[in-house]
Amino acid sequence: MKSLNIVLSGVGGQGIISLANVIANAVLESGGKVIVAETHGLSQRGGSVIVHVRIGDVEAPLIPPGNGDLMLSLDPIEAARYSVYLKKGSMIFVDNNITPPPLPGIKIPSLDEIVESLEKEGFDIIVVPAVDEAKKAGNPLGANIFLLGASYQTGILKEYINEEAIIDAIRKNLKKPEKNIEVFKRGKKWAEERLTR
Amino acid sequence: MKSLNIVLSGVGGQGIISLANVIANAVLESGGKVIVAETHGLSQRGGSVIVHVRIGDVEAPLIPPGNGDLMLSLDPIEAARYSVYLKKGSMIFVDNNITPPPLPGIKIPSLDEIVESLEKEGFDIIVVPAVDEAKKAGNPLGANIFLLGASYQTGILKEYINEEAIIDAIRKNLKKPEKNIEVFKRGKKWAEERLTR
Amino acid sequence: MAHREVLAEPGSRVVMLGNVAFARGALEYGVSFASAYPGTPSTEITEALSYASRILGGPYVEWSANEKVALEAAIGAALTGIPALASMKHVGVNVAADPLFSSAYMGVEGALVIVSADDPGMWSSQNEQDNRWYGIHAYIPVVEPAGAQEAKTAIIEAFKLSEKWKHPVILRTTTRVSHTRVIVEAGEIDIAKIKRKGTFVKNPEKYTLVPVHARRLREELVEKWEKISNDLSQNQVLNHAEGNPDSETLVVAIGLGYRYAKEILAAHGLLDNVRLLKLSAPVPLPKSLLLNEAEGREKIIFVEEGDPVIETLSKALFYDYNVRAEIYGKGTGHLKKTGELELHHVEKLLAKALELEKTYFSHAMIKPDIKLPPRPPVLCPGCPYRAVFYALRRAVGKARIRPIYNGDIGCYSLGVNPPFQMQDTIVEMGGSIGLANGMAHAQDDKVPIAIIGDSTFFHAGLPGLANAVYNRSPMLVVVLDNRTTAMTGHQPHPGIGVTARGVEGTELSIVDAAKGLGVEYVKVIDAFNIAEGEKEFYEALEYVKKERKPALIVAKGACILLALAAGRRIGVYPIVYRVDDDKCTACGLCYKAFNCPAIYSKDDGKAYINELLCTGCGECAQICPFDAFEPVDEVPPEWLRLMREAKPT
Amino acid sequence: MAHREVLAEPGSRVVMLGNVAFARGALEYGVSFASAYPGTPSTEITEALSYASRILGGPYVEWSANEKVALEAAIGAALTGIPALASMKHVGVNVAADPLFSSAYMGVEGALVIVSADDPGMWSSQNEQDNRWYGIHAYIPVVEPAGAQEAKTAIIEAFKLSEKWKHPVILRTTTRVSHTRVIVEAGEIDIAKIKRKGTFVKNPEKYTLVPVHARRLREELVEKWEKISNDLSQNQVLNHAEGNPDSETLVVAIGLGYRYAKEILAAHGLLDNVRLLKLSAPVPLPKSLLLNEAEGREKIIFVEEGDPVIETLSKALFYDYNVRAEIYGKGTGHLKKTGELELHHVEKLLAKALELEKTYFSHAMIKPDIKLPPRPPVLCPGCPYRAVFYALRRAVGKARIRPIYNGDIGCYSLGVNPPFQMQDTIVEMGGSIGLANGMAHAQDDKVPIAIIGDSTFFHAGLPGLANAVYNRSPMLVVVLDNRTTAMTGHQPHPGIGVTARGVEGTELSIVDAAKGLGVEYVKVIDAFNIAEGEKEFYEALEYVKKERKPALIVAKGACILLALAAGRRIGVYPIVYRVDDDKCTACGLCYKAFNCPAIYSKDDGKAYINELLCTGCGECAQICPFDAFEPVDEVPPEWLRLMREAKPT
Repeated sequence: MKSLNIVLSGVGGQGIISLANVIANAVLESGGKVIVAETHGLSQRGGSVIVHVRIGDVEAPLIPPGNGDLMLSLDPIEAARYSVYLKKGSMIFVDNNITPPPLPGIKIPSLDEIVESLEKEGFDIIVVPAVDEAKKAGNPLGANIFLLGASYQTGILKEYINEEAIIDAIRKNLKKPEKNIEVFKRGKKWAEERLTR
Repeated sequence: MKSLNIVLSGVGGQGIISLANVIANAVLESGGKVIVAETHGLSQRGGSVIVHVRIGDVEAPLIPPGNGDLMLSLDPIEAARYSVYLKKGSMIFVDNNITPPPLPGIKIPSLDEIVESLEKEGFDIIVVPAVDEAKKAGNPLGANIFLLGASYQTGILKEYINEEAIIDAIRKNLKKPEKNIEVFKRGKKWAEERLTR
Repeated sequence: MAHREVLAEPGSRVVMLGNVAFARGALEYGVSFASAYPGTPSTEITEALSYASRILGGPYVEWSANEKVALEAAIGAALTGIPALASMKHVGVNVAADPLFSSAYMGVEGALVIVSADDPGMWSSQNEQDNRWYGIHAYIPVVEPAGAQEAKTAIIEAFKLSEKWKHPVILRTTTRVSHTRVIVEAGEIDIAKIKRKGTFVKNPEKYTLVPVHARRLREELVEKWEKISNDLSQNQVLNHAEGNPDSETLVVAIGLGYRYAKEILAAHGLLDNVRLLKLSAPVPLPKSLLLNEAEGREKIIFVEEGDPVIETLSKALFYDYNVRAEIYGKGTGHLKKTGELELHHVEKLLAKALELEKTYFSHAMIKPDIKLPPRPPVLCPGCPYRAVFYALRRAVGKARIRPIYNGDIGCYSLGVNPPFQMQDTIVEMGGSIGLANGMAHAQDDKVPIAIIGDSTFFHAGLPGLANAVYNRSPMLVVVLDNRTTAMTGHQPHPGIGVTARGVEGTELSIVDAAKGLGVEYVKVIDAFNIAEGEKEFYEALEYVKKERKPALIVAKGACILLALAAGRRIGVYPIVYRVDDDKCTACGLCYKAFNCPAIYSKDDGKAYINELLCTGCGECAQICPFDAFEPVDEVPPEWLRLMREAKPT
Repeated sequence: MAHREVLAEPGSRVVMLGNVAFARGALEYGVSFASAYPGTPSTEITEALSYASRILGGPYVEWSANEKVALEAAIGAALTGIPALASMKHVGVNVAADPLFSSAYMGVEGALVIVSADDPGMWSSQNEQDNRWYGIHAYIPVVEPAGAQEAKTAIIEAFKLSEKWKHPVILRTTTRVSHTRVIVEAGEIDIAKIKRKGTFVKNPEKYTLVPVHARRLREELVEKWEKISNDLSQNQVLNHAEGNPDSETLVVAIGLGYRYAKEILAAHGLLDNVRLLKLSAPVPLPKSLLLNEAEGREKIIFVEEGDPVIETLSKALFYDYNVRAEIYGKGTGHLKKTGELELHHVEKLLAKALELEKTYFSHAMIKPDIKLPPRPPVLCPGCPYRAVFYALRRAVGKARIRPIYNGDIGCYSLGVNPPFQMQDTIVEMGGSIGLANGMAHAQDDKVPIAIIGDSTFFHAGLPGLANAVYNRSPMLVVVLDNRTTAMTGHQPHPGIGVTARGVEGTELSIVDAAKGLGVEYVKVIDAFNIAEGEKEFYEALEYVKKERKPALIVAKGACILLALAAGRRIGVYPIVYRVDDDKCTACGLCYKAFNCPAIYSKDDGKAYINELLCTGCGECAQICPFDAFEPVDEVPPEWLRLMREAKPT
């Protein structure tokens, strides 16, 4: 009954489903089992998006609230929104850019406020400059893969996914594969530097 | 639990529903209870038609097979077809004109064959020249009312319907009421002469 | 038909068709908006309301393009706060299913009653379906009157229920409720009420079913459902028990089933012996009433028309509440599941359950020993469709194609019978063009020819035609335009320009509609002109073969019954035809291959015309190879015009 | 989307969306005809088949005008003897309900599988409805895969079942089956099979549902139903029991419920302790299997997604057969009836029934103490609908009318949110025009404005529009023509002229269709031109007020995502806009009243544009009263053309 439950979150259009697909294919390449539950349709239009990735001995598509082991999020607000799906103490890799919902007259919390509230609940927040770093690497849409690289470095995924499998999955499933592989490696490197400090 | 069950039959367009409506209104005028179950829709297009008229202490719309007390029919074939609804020994008033179904290559039984087969089953068949007599009275569409007149003369309806009520019902519910009243009376007279011979 | 009795004097007792009693009940309640598409056995409800509207100036009544539009319009009206009625036959609810489901989520402001006229026994329908399932599926209560006797009361109660719960209510009637005439006592009609207009108050959280709202509304709906169930347990008008409270036997009699059960129990002198539970509002199941009545019984008998819907739900309920009785019903195989109920079926059920020995309604049937010819409904003498079928068949032969005749719902479905046999599929309203679309791409050895009526074209033909153009389906579409919805009794439709209220409407053109949807090959022919028809059908088929695209022909000619009626109104009458015995060769083409019901064969095989049946259409004169038919007098041009242009009033 | 993995090498293992696995299964079975109307969560099935058809040259695949036409076409295809698939979302089955019911009477020759993709939880739907009821109501078997893991197998079994019984089969999937990706092993595809054509053999006694045939078919249908029930009791692939045969507890796990039950039982180490009955073909209820497994148990637990359908039917069955167990399920209140199931809900049910103390999936939820703004989906930056809403609102103000905005299903439903709030009703596909029809006559203090998309117009708008012309409903119809079915992912439709197989189709014109249906006032506007829109809407509203008839305006402008994609293909890119700080007065109109998601407010209230989000539509430059917006470079005319004319490939 070994399993790893990953919550992916963000805003429609940020590449969450692509990220899930890369992870799933990497699990396949690594010889494992995987289930990915996606949100399609209306919510893609700039709405809040969550994708459930379940790896290992699992049957059902959705991670129950309080059962996720890890989150990768491309937006801090969405990270906070879907943190209910995580176990206490889980790691949350989140991009540092907030995309404000385009609703007139609403109050947007700051990154610090969000991080603080999550840390208070005992989560292990890693704020990642994924979008910025992906841009630097000439692949502004690669933030999702940068986050994957960063989280991979921590080792939490290693038991289920080989690094070569990720490289292979990127190659087979993404446009501009070489650029994305580069971004993945930068993500890893960033984490190595940042997290071992 | 006194009741009278009348089966009306014929071919779509012969005025069966009008006849039922006159009977029902006559029952109303006579202070009784009545239920009339009609066939509408497709079968009106020259098809076989049956209407159930139930008078007295009844609840349900349809006469069960073998339970009818009387039939008025504008076509001998249809009289035979729906005789399954009649009790043994019931009276059947039927016009003498057969309207052959317009199907290519079918065999049409003769009036005599039909009458014989019904008599063999113990029905009391009264063949009435209703269409012919109604024409003579200048009301070719009045055959239905002629049959009513003929059957009324036998007394079977009297317990439930007053003659004045029929006259009244014709007046209120049919076009050319005076001509139809005339036809009703002719029907009675015909029966008086024919049946008391 | 007018159904004038719908406006009977308050206090008077009149003979009324069940459907007219529904209309009367709606008026007495104060219905202010009524929409419908005609369909047996529902049509007379709206016909009667149409008559009332013309006399009283209200309510607003319309024949809609189809049942979906009718229900949408009624939902729109109900949201403005007035009571609305949408009437349709059972399969019409299929057409209207999409707004039906949504309506339960949104609720209503005024009241909304949806009549589903089911047709067990299929007197005039393509299938038998028990639309109480829709009530369960869509969470919409179902009122099911106990016969025509209760029609007026039941629709008033349905409106009250809808108003109270701000929820749509299905009124399920069946052929034997709708088309049964009984004596009805007329009540008061408040004319100001039926003429009133509503006002729309915005409430997007209720009326816009975007997911964020719909999720909340779903929760409320499921809660409301239980509350309505409780309410129905209390509704003594629709649901109540009678007879011996301590009987070991309970008869649960649903809708019309109550009449059957009651008459049989009365005949057997058992009315005071058993317990009889009348359920005229069975969905949602009035659980507490049912449990209360079921408790301690040894036998429970279910009498219902259609599927064993209430029996099934009740047994599930009984299971949960440990009611342990012997059950007798359709689900247990004690009552037949197909066709309509009759007294003897129900008596057999009761006799089995109650161990009755004598029977009153199950007499032996006497079948005279004679072979009777069938008498299916046929195309009327003078029907323009006969000429079209004839011309089309000749064109198909000439074009040397193998045809698939995709038929549809309307009088032309009678073309299935000999001699034409030119309806290979008849599925549902609009199915002609729809199936032809599939067959056009799924096979290529035959050419699909979709045959569809004018009213059906506007009802369900438009999207299918758009599809045929878009996906380039090689097929011929023949629109039989007889200027009315003929089969249901000559209602107008969008192609006629006459509305249900008798006020002027706009007349749509089938030709323009087809061209507007991109059909490149569109022609109109005179349905009564067989030579023209043959030529035009042939050319259209050649186009389809060559261009691999749809072609459409409108065959225009009035329903002969309409033409006759219009003629009577203005004193124009047809001239009947006769046979010239010298010319007739007894070939039989006219009474066999053409099969006009007014033409018979004499003993020598020569034709003769029954002048009582002849409508003077002149089709026979066109098809006779020997010119043996001739009118008995000069045919007035006015009559020829009526044959082409008559329409409903 | 292409979903290339649908053509994975035989023998390979690939990650596939449930819907793509359905497509793959259909191909492996040999499906030769597939029709659909897009709708979440069903769309990808047909997208994948469309891709396969383009590569392999078969099967025939089409996007139909609507689900009714799609099902009719598939019925037509199946009658020619080839296997056909019709796919739709749950509410699409409502649209297709009429042919659905008939199909059970007629049966099929090849095979016919109808996908109903239900959406519990309403991720992208106006309601939640459990379409297994349709199976029961219409006498059509329902196959319900146990998760995406079983998608491929289940659709193959559904086809086999259909072929064996010559009967349509509903494949009920749900969002979490369709939109879940799992590892699938690809089997062989026989290309000759999927490319084959059928041939139609006449059989009017089966295919023409006139009453005389339908009555016989009804009898046969009811008999067949029992036989299929027996067959499903034997079907070990779809329905089987596992675990301890002697357990006192039986878990009946239907469809996806099996995954929940299995994972929970595994976590609790109970897989070998209790008896687990997997039902992936629950309708008609496999009675003998169920009775066999239920016999002697003390507890029976039902796990199913949707309404307690199988639980209810099972309890009625148990009642008849004296099975006496304690039942736990939705019907007994042990499991919630709304929304979709999750592991913790099912664990709670099992914990209650099995008296489990420990839980593995029902952890306490951690909710950070911070107020988060909602993030509903919004109109994209550059969406032409934003400009239209803006122009329309101004015209309404100028015309001094009180509007009722009757909205519809499509991206424009997002207009319900602030700042526009210009969707007062959203009911179902086509409901805009339908409700406006009713409101036009039921009240007269406001003017109904029906807002409908291009794909929706061809899907369900035509009969409503015909009705509005016929019954003279004073209303404005605004057709938002963004050249695609945008919300479901940019499928083509009849107005585009591109078919699902990538071959040329015919492009229908909305303007011609409206004129063809008799609308006298029809205009086209450039959706991106706000001044023109305001003027034309104003004039149309004046016409409606004065003439008391419908007017229609087509606002044409491509979905900006389509334009961007088309531009990428040919190397044409938009020029983003920027704010001239000197001109900006911080009025906030652009980011508040106009609410473009690419425009933000700086701390001083002045606007700035996020250039990553800006699509260069230029709408902001039109609405700014101070001319503060300007493109950063010259806008290429080619881009302006794409904004108007881009369409799907």
